[in-house]
Amino acid sequence: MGKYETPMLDELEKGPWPSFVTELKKATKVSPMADDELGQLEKSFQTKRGYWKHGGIVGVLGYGGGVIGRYSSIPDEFPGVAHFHTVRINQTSGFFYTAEALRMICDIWDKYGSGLTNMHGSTGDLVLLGTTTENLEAIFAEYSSRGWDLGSSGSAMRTPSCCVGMGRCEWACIDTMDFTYHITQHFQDEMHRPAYPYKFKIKTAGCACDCVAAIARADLSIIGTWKDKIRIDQAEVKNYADKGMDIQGEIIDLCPTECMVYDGGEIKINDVECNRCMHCIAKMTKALRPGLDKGATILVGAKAPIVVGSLLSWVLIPFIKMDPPYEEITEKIEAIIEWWDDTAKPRERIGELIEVKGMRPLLEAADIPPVPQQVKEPRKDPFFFWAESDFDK
Amino acid sequence: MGKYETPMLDELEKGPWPSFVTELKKATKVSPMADDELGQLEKSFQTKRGYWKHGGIVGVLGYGGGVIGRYSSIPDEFPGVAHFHTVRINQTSGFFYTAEALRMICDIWDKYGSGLTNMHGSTGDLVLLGTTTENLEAIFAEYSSRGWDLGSSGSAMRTPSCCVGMGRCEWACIDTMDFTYHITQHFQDEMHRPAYPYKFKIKTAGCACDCVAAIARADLSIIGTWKDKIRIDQAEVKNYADKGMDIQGEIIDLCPTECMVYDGGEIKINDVECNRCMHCIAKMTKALRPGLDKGATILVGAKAPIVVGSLLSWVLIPFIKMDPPYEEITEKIEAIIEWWDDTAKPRERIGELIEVKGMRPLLEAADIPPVPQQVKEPRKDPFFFWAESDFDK
Amino acid sequence: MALPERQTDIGPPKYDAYLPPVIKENYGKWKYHEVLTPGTMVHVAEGGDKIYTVRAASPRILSTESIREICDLSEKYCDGYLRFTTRNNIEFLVSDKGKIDPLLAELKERKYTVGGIGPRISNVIHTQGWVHCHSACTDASGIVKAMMDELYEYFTTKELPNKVRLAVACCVNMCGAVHCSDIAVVAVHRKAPTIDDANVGKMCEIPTTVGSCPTSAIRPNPKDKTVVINEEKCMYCGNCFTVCPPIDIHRPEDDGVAIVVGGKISSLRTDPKFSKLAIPFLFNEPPRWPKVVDAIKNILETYAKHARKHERVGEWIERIGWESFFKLTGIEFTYQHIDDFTFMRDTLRTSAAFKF
Amino acid sequence: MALPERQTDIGPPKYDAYLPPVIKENYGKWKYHEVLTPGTMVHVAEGGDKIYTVRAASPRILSTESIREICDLSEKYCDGYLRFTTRNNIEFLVSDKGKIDPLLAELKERKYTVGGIGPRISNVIHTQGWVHCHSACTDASGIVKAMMDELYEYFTTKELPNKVRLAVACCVNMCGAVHCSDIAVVAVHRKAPTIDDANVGKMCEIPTTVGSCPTSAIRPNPKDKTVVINEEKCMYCGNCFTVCPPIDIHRPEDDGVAIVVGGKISSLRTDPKFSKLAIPFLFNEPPRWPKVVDAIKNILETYAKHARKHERVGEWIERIGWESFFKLTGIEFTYQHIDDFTFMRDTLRTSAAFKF
Ligand code: SRM
Ligand code: SRM
Ligand code: SRM
Ligand code: SRM
Ligand code: SF4
Ligand code: SF4
Ligand code: SF4
Ligand code: SF4
Ligand code: SF4
Ligand code: SF4
Ligand code: SF4
Ligand code: SF4
Repeated sequence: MGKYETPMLDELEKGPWPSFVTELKKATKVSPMADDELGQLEKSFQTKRGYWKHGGIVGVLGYGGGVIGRYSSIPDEFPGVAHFHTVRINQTSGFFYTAEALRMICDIWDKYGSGLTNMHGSTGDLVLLGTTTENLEAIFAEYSSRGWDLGSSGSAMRTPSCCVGMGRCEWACIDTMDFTYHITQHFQDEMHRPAYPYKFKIKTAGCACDCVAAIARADLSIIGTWKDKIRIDQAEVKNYADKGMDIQGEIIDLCPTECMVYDGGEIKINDVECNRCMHCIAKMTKALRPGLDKGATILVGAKAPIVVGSLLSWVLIPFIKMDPPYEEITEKIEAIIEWWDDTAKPRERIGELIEVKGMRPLLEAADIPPVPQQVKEPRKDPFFFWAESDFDK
Repeated sequence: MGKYETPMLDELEKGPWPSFVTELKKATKVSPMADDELGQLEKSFQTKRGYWKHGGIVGVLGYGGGVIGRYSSIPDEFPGVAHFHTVRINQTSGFFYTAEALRMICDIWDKYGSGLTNMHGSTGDLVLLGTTTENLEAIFAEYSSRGWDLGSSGSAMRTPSCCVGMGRCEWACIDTMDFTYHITQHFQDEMHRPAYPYKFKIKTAGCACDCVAAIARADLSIIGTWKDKIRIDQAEVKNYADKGMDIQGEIIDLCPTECMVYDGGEIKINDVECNRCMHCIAKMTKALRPGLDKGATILVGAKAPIVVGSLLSWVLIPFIKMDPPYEEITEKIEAIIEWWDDTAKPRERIGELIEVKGMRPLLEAADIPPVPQQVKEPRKDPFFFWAESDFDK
Repeated sequence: MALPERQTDIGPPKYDAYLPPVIKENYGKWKYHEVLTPGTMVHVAEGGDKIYTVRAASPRILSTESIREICDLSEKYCDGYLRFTTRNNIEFLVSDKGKIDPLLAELKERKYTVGGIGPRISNVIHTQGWVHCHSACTDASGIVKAMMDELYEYFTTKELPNKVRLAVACCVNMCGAVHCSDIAVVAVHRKAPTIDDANVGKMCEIPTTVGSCPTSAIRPNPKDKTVVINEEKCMYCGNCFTVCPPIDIHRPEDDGVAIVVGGKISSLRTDPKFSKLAIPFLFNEPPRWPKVVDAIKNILETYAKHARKHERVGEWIERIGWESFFKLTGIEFTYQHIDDFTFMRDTLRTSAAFKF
Repeated sequence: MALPERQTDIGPPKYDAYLPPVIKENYGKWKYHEVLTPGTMVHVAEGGDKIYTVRAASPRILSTESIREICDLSEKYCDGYLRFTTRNNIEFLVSDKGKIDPLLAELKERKYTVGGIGPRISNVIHTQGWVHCHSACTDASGIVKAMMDELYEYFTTKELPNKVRLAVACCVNMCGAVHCSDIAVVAVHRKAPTIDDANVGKMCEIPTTVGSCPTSAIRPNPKDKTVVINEEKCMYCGNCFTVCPPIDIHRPEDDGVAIVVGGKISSLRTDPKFSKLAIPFLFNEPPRWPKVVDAIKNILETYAKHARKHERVGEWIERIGWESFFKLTGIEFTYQHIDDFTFMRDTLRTSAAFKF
């Protein structure tokens, strides 16, 4: 038995799904902080409320982020969590690890922290859950000397993340992992020294499946796609049919653009009408593959609902090539961020700023032409602005 | 040749479509006002701008509306249109007339006005186009003594109007013409003495075809519908097939709810899933008919785009019976208007008010329960209000 | 000459006095209808009675002389009964089948335009324009005449995939149903109003004028007893001009019209839809607005060529996607097409799936 | 004990150091994959090489002890290679086919939960809750554990029409992807915050506090050096509490969660969608939130029963209509469901066509 009685939490050790309570208990072997975490959490369960205070700003020298300050509001009762800060370690692209690397991470964390982690945080970081202010410098020195840096927090470029992409997926139209590594390195200063109006997130998915939810939770969402024709292997089409797939019902009838036909033998696709939604490819992966002229769609603006409702990202650049050294895309991203950085009020995300200013200033600033792909439909109202430059034409 | 040279307008007497210029010219035989109207219009065509001034308030004794004051901004040049007011005569339900009645209307108008009309104005009135302030009382006496009243203008109940409905349409689920007559009589005072925050329009259509565009341009849109099953005459289904109709392609495949099947012989409808869109009935009128448990859907809020964009009306009451003497529906309409009248700022239409206040206060004021039929989809954001009364439950 | 005694609040005469006997008898008992030709149809009652309708176009502006002519025709062929449609056409209500052909013959002789029934273009909803409205930024009747001369056959004979509802609004007040039309024209300004400062103080209430601006582009200039317009914020709606005459929004050389498409009112198959911007600006070119007419014809004929049977313009566009609409029609996509007004959020594309 | 020398701005280590050799060799050259069981799949490269994946659930909160155990397993069966998914599952990357069954056996023995691949439920995206966040209005890990115990089979075996993505957000900041989830829980307050007036002056900047309120519900009370909240306007977002600690939004007895449904992130077939409100409120009932779990199960099973193959929850609801969703699930429709926020306009029904 631990330091505190935890009848309610104990209830959550029952049942087949892996239990976070068991994890908390395991950590008590490493650090007494975990005991107090457990005790305070039991109290939360009993009283139906949290006991954490607003974070004062804590961090490591020369960095403005990467650590979230957290203090118990009842430190007398639970002194072990009087300080209980989280440390965000920048994960690898695609969350690939070796046992060796993870053990090293654990060793250091056991030494300085609670023994608790989040694998991973919602933004992507490897999150170390609970340490004290005085340990922060040591933790940073230990990790950074071994090649691991802090992730990000505050009004900064946030830790970019991506889907597994070319690492283990046949549909990756772009190298999500390599690009994410590139862009993370490119924005090191902006990640570690918050100087933006607010947070800025970049997420990269290899195709329209969007396995990293880029379109829903990144200020800049990069999604792989192609421009030419879907590649078809008719022999495999036949195999699917032979194995009993209802190709008409499951594929053709669900194609949103009605651009496919199946005559019982072959599938034909009118690629001009295809919107590259990925449905047919996903459900017939042996027979259908993305085209070969690959690149990405760049979207901007997604965010959580505070204050005027959630946003999904909006298409900004329908197609851009994404080959190393990523010059064009990096320039575009810089131009986009520069416009936001110069124009936004404090705590204004880029999506919110676009809602206030309209798309035009951003398109002009980043030298992106207006194209119908940017809209679901054109405007409805007859109230539109004209610039002097429009009259010259 | 008329009083003025009108080379540009003359151009519009050419071509097969009936020419409004010819009408203007015909009117010059009746009144010299029409001459000046023609002359000023030619000048507008030449200079690409209008020459009308804002109306001062003009009208007939005891009425606050029904006449639109209009003055030329260049009366010295075109003295015949120095005053050129329009008189709105309340049309009949369904725009039915006899030759006798129309001739009477023409006779009086020739006597006092320009000889020009609009058959009809966009709201529905029979519009008499162009007279002087001093003639207004006479015009009113002549028409009203013969049983015709003025229509409406200003911040008032506007002249209600409707589709032909039971008068000549097999799909009318409600008696649009009779109800429009009833509601026009009911709101005489509100029509003639503007005392509302702004205009209020009622339009009534017999079915979802909405041949009077109620849903797009009436603050209160009444649209006929039914609750039970579509009536099917299978013999007529067969007739359509025999005559070569592609029932599968034209009807079944276009049914939005996929609730119809056709086996080559009979049509079967899963009426619970039918949303009563009218497509199948409209395209197979001999075979399919609306059900027998008829009534109307009441929607509110449509308006033109000034200031924050156009609105289409929103469903308020999914189904209400509409049989004479129309007690329940009349009470509901009164409650709806009363809420608006009590709550709106000047020049705030009911749709705009709902956007500011939300639907709830209106539903509560008019004693209408919240039902899913009122929404396309529930809210997205997690920011919703609670009233004390919600906690009692 | 003594005037007859006025009555008040009597409302319109009751409709039933104006119904032909066959309608009165079969009121609410109609069973089905058949479209016989593009301009004629018959409605058949439960009991077998029939009413024939002959529809003729009207320029909506009618002189009393023309109304009298219509009355004569209705007496000759329809026992004096007739009606107007909600789109301002004239409907002759013929009870006697034998009178249809003679009526059609006389209409032809008198150069009436018969048609507009079924899957084609009917009359164009439009409002006052330069004929009678101070707010007008184009002439409605003029554009309608010019376009219908060109689209004439789509009223009288040619079939389309479904009805195509056209409209013209002479300013952004949009007194017609432009905002939900298949193809429509709406007149727009493109520059901020000019101010006759000397008269503002005399003729306008400054607070009302400032308050009239939906974008808060107007601020008072108390020193000179006038107002100042921030041109960056002005979206040329003309509201200020309506409340304060010395503010002039008319700029004949810069004014013109926009073309909007894809609206729909009926609930058949798909929900009613707003019209959306297709062409942000074409100059006013009276008397025949050739570029406007061409643009409308191009859109109409692209629709006619590509849409499926029963598809309205908006349904067709939504099926193929707006990016295909711009491609097929060859219309240029501009900054103005991208919504930046109150409801831009729901019109921007939030999907990785679209056509190139 | 001397610390090693710190480095700055080095970024994360390059990913390629952590890729199994077969992945390195076939990077970007994968041809297809096959789902072998609900917890295993194989990816096959152009040249025929294969990588097997075994997926195991994780509570996301992992102790270093558990991470070490996972490391041991990965060394035993995967040459030390492993990864985590974007939904926080553990993926063992097996190069040697022969090691799959032994791995599965050992995972079973150690009570790991294997599954989550293909058309079923995967791990639940969730965030800190009472475990670590000051803003939390419920506990995320607790709800997740309670619901996944109940929905366990949908992770390990049972098929659904398509993937069903679940999420829990512990406050309206929504650090997960709740706003686009098939079924999700978001914690909400229902009453305006209370104010400890005595401390506001000491601890808060009044203008910042006033400015923090999105609905302008807060005004200063300079006399008493505090602020006043207009309860009518407050929508309980908690923003003021974040900037000013003496304002307390927590009301344990009135707090709880809402359930939202029908969101989607992928662009397959239909556009990504926001989740919409299904149930506006259920009380916090730790440790097992039985009503929340029941409600989610009801929605899930109604979907499983009625949706077509490949239809996501939101696609199913949009096909049948929200009115049918409420009918089929038996969920009560309330005032709270009707949008009255910034974008209500586009969510109200503007059509005469709907189901009763
Ligand atoms: C740790 C993490 C949740 C988790 O358990 O995974 C997290 C935790 C917090 N988020 Fe978050 N957010 C986390 C990912 C997100 C995401 C998802 C994402 O990044 O993909 C979102 C939604 C996307 C977005 O950015 O809009 C998110 C939207 C917010 C917001 C709302 C921002 C907005 O503009 O609407 C806030 C509020 C704020 O910034 O003041 C917020 C604020 C917070 C704070 C800092 C609130 C606070 O002061 O306590 C939380 C710190 C909790 C703690 O105890 O550490 N968090 N936050 C995630 C970061 C871990 C990581 O670095 O990997
Ligand atoms: C005559 C008519 C157009 C026509 O040629 O048919 C008309 C003409 C005027 N309308 Fe209208 N509106 C007419 C139907 C409409 C409609 C359509 C309808 O009623 O079905 C609308 C759109 C629906 C709506 O109400 O929103 C309409 C929306 C407006 C608006 C915008 C109102 C708004 O809330 O957005 C204004 C501006 C205003 O009220 O200040 C307006 C204002 C005006 C004024 C009074 C502007 C003015 O001060 O000059 C116009 C008088 C012109 C004149 O010379 O008589 N008119 N107006 C229509 C009335 C005839 C009749 O009584 O039958
Ligand atoms: C006479 C009139 C009603 C009146 O009270 O005056 C009328 C009469 C009929 N309409 Fe209509 N509609 C009339 C205006 C409308 C309007 C309003 C408008 O255009 O402003 C609409 C809504 C338009 C829209 O959706 O944008 C309208 C949408 C329909 C529809 C739906 C078409 C569709 O598929 O979306 C039908 C059904 C059909 O055509 O199959 C219909 C069908 C009919 C039928 C067949 C109904 C019947 O059984 O009698 C009538 C003859 C059809 C025809 O003209 O082709 N009527 N109809 C109106 C004639 C206007 C004109 O002169 O052309
Ligand atoms: C491993 C992972 C990527 C990663 O970098 O970690 C991944 C991997 C795969 N995804 Fe995914 N997806 C992963 C998160 C996602 C997400 C993001 C999320 O859930 O937050 C999405 C978007 C969800 C949404 O739309 O709401 C996602 C939507 C898809 C879809 C689209 C399904 C649909 O019909 O809408 C497919 C295609 C399919 O399943 O047919 C797909 C397909 C796949 C394939 C088959 C791709 C491939 O060929 O390798 C992979 C195995 C599928 C499986 O798990 O059933 N993946 N996938 C993520 C596993 C998370 C987990 O632990 O379960
Ligand atoms: S987003 Fe596309 S490329 Fe990336 S893992 Fe998912 S399916 Fe593969
Ligand atoms: S990717 Fe989507 S749109 Fe293209 S063919 Fe396949 S299912 Fe159709
Ligand atoms: S709205 Fe319906 S009832 Fe009225 S005329 Fe049109 S089709 Fe007939
Ligand atoms: S009325 Fe519409 S929804 Fe109902 S069966 Fe006919 S086509 Fe289908
Ligand atoms: S649309 Fe404008 S210009 Fe035309 S009648 Fe209406 S208010 Fe006048
Ligand atoms: S035209 Fe409209 S937007 Fe411009 S200043 Fe006047 S009222 Fe404001
Ligand atoms: S959702 Fe709210 S409570 Fe949960 S981690 Fe994010 S900020 Fe904290
Ligand atoms: S909880 Fe939100 S809405 Fe309520 S007063 Fe605080 S900031 Fe304003």
